[in-house]
Amino acid sequence: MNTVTRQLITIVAEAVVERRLIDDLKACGARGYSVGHVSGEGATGRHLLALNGPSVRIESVVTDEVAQAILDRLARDYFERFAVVAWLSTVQVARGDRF
Amino acid sequence: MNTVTRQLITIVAEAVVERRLIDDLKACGARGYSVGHVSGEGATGRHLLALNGPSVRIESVVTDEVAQAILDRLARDYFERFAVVAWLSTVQVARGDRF
Amino acid sequence: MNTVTRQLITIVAEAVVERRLIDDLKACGARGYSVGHVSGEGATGRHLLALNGPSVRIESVVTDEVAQAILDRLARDYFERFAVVAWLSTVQVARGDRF
Amino acid sequence: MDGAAIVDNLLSPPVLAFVVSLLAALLRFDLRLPEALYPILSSYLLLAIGLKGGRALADSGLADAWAPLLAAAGLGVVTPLVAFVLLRALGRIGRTDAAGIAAHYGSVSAVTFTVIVATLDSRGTAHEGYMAGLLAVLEVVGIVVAISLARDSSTRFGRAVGEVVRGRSISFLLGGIVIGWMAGGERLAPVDPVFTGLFTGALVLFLVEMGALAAERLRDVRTAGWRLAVLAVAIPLLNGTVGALVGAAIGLSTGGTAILATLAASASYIAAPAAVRIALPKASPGLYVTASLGITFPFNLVVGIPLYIALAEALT
Amino acid sequence: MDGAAIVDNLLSPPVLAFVVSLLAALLRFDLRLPEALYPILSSYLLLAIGLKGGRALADSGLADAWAPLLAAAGLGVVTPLVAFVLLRALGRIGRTDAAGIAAHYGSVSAVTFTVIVATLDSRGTAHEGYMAGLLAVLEVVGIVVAISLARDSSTRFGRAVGEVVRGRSISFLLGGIVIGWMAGGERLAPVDPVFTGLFTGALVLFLVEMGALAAERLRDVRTAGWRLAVLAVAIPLLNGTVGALVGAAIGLSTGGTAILATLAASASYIAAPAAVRIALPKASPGLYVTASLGITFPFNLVVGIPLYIALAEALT
Amino acid sequence: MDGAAIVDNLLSPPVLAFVVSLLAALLRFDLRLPEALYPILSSYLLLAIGLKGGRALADSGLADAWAPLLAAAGLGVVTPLVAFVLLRALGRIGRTDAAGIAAHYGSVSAVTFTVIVATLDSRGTAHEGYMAGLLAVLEVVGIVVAISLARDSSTRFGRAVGEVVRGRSISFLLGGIVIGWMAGGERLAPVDPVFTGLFTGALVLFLVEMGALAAERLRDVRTAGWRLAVLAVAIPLLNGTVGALVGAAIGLSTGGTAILATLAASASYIAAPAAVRIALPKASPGLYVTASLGITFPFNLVVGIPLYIALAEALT
Ligand SMILES: Nc1ncnc2c1ncn2[C@@H]1O[C@H](COP(=O)(O)O)[C@@H](O)[C@H]1O
Ligand SMILES: Nc1ncnc2c1ncn2[C@@H]1O[C@H](COP(=O)(O)O)[C@@H](O)[C@H]1O
Ligand SMILES: Nc1ncnc2c1ncn2[C@@H]1O[C@H](COP(=O)(O)O)[C@@H](O)[C@H]1O
Ligand code: NA
Ligand code: NA
Ligand code: NA
Repeated sequence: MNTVTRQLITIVAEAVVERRLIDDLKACGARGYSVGHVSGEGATGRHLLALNGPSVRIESVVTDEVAQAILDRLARDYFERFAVVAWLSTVQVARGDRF
Repeated sequence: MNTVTRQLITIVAEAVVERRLIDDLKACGARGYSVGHVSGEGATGRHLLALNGPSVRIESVVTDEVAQAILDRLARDYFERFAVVAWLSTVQVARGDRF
Repeated sequence: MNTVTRQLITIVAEAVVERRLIDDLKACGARGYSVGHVSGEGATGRHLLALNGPSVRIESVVTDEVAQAILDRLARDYFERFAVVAWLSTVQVARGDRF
Repeated sequence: MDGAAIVDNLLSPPVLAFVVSLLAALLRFDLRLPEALYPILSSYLLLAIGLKGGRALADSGLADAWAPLLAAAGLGVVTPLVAFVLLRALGRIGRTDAAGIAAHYGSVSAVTFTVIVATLDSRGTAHEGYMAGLLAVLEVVGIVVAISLARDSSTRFGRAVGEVVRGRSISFLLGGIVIGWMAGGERLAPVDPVFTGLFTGALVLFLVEMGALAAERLRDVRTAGWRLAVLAVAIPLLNGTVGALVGAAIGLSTGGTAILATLAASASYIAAPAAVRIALPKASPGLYVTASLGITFPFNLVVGIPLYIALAEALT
Repeated sequence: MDGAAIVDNLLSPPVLAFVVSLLAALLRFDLRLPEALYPILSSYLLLAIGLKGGRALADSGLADAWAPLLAAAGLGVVTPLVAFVLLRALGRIGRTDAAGIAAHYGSVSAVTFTVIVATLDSRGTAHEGYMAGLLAVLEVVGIVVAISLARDSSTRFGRAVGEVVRGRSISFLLGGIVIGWMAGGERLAPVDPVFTGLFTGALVLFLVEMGALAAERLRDVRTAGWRLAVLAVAIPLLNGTVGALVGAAIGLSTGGTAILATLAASASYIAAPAAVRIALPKASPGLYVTASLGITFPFNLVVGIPLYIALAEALT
Repeated sequence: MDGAAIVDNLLSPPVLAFVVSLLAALLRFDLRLPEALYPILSSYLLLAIGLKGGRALADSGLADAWAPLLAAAGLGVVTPLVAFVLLRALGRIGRTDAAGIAAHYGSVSAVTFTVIVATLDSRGTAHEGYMAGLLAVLEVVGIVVAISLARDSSTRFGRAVGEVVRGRSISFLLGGIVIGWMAGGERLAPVDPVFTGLFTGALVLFLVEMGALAAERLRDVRTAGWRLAVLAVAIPLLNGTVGALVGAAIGLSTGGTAILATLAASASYIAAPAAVRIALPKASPGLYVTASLGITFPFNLVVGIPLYIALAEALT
């Protein structure tokens, strides 16, 4: 099976931004994503945002350019306002044309 | 702690194939796996398969050969029929003999 | 967006150790983590521990040193006693000072 | 039947809940039940239906049930064939897709069954106790027949059948029947507050969710095409009539005849989509789910049920 | 009102469940409901309140409801302004944070509403059927007013309002009102075991969870400061008095006046936190959630409700 | 006791639901409850038991409860020792594993308690109100004693005990007792539809799930060995007899004696597995869960309960 290299971006975010984060992912060029639920702790207080529901963990396999665009968008619109954390890792996928 | 290199294969798949996908993972040589639930969007329509339950996100740490065998199996039996997406990434594990 | 390299440690563990595992993560220097729920199979029998609730999947982005310290702690206090599996992967993050 | 019967049906809390929720969803209000509640309600409703049926069986015995069971099996063969032929001939739909859709019409909707039972109960119309058993039979036979129509080498036929037969919905239905039948009426009294008292209210909650699900599917009708939309009304009317005629012919009561008509007319949207997805992965869910859940289900709930009751009253 | 009324209120199962659970949480006992139950109970309670209100409307008609609806809208404007001014002047709290907190006092707590209704019902005190409608109105207006006070360029105002109006809590409330109103009393009888019979018990379960949530927030009071703590008692007392005066002025019954006072006094901790988070992300949740859920909610439940009832009795 | 009592017990809806579900699971039918329902039902049942007990306490007072509480603590010491000695001597089981299993027999099964209470209630046999309190005491003492038997340096003993005492099952039980006791019978009337009316039905649903869980464990009996299988029947018989003798000796009613016997005989499969996993991680779950949930639990439900009732009738 031939594979190609792509970026996996994983975003953990407080519940209220789920909808708009997904809209922004798509606007940046992501063609697919998966969303799960997590709880956790970070710089923001632990239970403070839990009233609005569990955090979302969104992951999306994308090209380098799209990954970069998403990170830029997060930095511009999210990092300073919301409890959002993100990381990139390099992955191999089959059917490279789909991502 | 000494670590060795392995492959982490992550598979997101529509609910109905969970059972057989796990059987196939084992048949290809995976010795462990974890399953969580996600929702998401991709090439298939969004809500179309949700009636059958949330998608599964399966991950398994395996050797390179097993990872390759699983990808081949996915390409042969799943990619054209079901809503299934997969990616590989390189990970370090302790207790290499267990994976 | 400038990014820096960090380690992502992912731990899958039986339910009963969640609380103390998180305490240990923090003690080793992790400054954030996310917890989801999974089921799965490995060296331990499948359903044997499920009575105590679903397994947890904890992930934490940390520095190399912290990752190493966590792995050592797992090897010392967990691997031989509990159903616990862990792997490391290399990730890129923005805002490196937060991890 | 006249307009009053339809209005009366429409204002019954379960149907009203469905319609209000469907409209709310189209207006983008968030009237979705919490995720965890949907499977809880569906298991509960199936178990409650089974208990009720089993308890009735304990009173009346199985002696009279054989003819209806055979008739149900027969309907399980006829109704998907009717659907298949119409979909191929008038709907211009390919073999695999037609089989996939036909499986949905061959099988049944347990919720539609539940609503007709609740409706008959609220009118005080009696019906045979073993109808819940027919539900279980019909749920399986129709799917199997329709999938056979299109299976190819890649079809995992046995697996699909096995998964339907032992799946959650048949298991809860049969489990309820066995418990109800063995315990019998008197011993079940302490569980009546749960399995009888809460029944209609639980159905209302369930239909709140179904309204939102149907609304989502309704949006896809345009893509699915008007031919399919018309057939998704015509097939239940035809199959419902066949069911009513068969019910009357084998001597069912008015209530029983109305139920058999409704079963024949109804389309599955739980067991069938999963089975068809496994056995016929190339059939398009965009067609079969839209037809069964987006059109036939609302149609049966709002218009079909009073119609099948009227038909049963005319025939028995 | 005398001490007996407070003790009496305290020993009613819902309030008692809340207090026991709050104490248990402070003692670190694990009296948390299973995660899935919280959203189930909250949807159920809202739908049940709506049904009850809609059914009462079907009996009494909407003719008398216009003045109260206008009054509610007025309270939705006045109560957050009262809060905002006090928070700025006496609380020494910045503009954005003050607006964020004020939004919570402008909006309402559906659970507090539910408890006062259950209390009045258990005493046999009648109240107007359309109060559930006022709940829906107040839930929205107060949030909108308060957010307007502090919006800046980055505020996604329209989005926040849209999300509140079509959010789950308004949707279930309105959905229930419409279903109850269209079906009317008699047709709803089969669903009474669920929506009336289970009501108080479900409320008890819900308050078990609320106790644990309030205890968590109570721990943050020290960080939030004593000024805010005092205002989180003063604001509901002031707003509750305004509500009672308005209720009496527009001719509401004793029960209706007590409810309007409670609505005005109560602070939202479901719709408002989400809306404020979206519209005013820079307002600190550590302040607004602590005030509304950690202090005002327990205060209203234990002391406020008997007080507002006594006030209503004095004024009507 | 005769065969009729066993058949009668077997046909009661909760036991029947358990047996049907166990058989269904062995035949690989999917009669599993939706995941979210299990913790909801278990919290509900514990709270309901607690409320019932607390309410009875409010009527009768605690004056007579001291002897039974002491007796329960004594049983909490004796029953795990009996189990430990038998497992070591006859079962040829290692120290750590024997202690792990003994902890399960020292603690209690709340569901078995619930079934005996429901059985006595349905027969109209009275019992003391404070038995729910004994359940809470026994749940803890037995675990603590057994874990002490095998603790080594790595055992986090305090942590394990703390987690059991403040864990969900004790918390809900005690929470219910406190609420029931403070509110008293009359004030609890509005919550009766939930906490009394739904009780047996909820128990039936819960036992549907327990049947599937027991079936899974039953499959491991072969691996666990026949010695353990025999002891998993002998230990409850022995401990149940001790419990009945103690109950009669301290002057409990027939119902109370039957309950104490059942508590002594029952094995925990919720609190104990978690506590043992933490305190004795090297004890094998394959042994203790199989014994307690795979054998003792079904045995007590189907054969033990009618036996302990007969014993209590003979002794009191
Ligand atoms: N280092 C980390 N590794 C994994 N998840 C994290 C980390 N830091 C924060 N998170 C997650 O991101 C959420 C928001 O983080 P924060 O904005 O730091 O409060 C937390 O609740 C965690 O679920
Ligand atoms: N690029 C992607 N990144 C992450 N998850 C994806 C991606 N594409 C698809 N998925 C997931 O895989 C499921 C099936 O995808 P598809 O077969 O493209 O419809 C979707 O519902 C998503 O949950
Ligand atoms: N190779 C693996 N890949 C992913 N998850 C695993 C793997 N092995 C074990 N697990 C997870 O870790 C849990 C405990 O594993 P074990 O200690 O091997 O029983 C399992 O239940 C799985 O959820
Ligand atoms: Na049909
Ligand atoms: Na207010
Ligand atoms: Na015991």
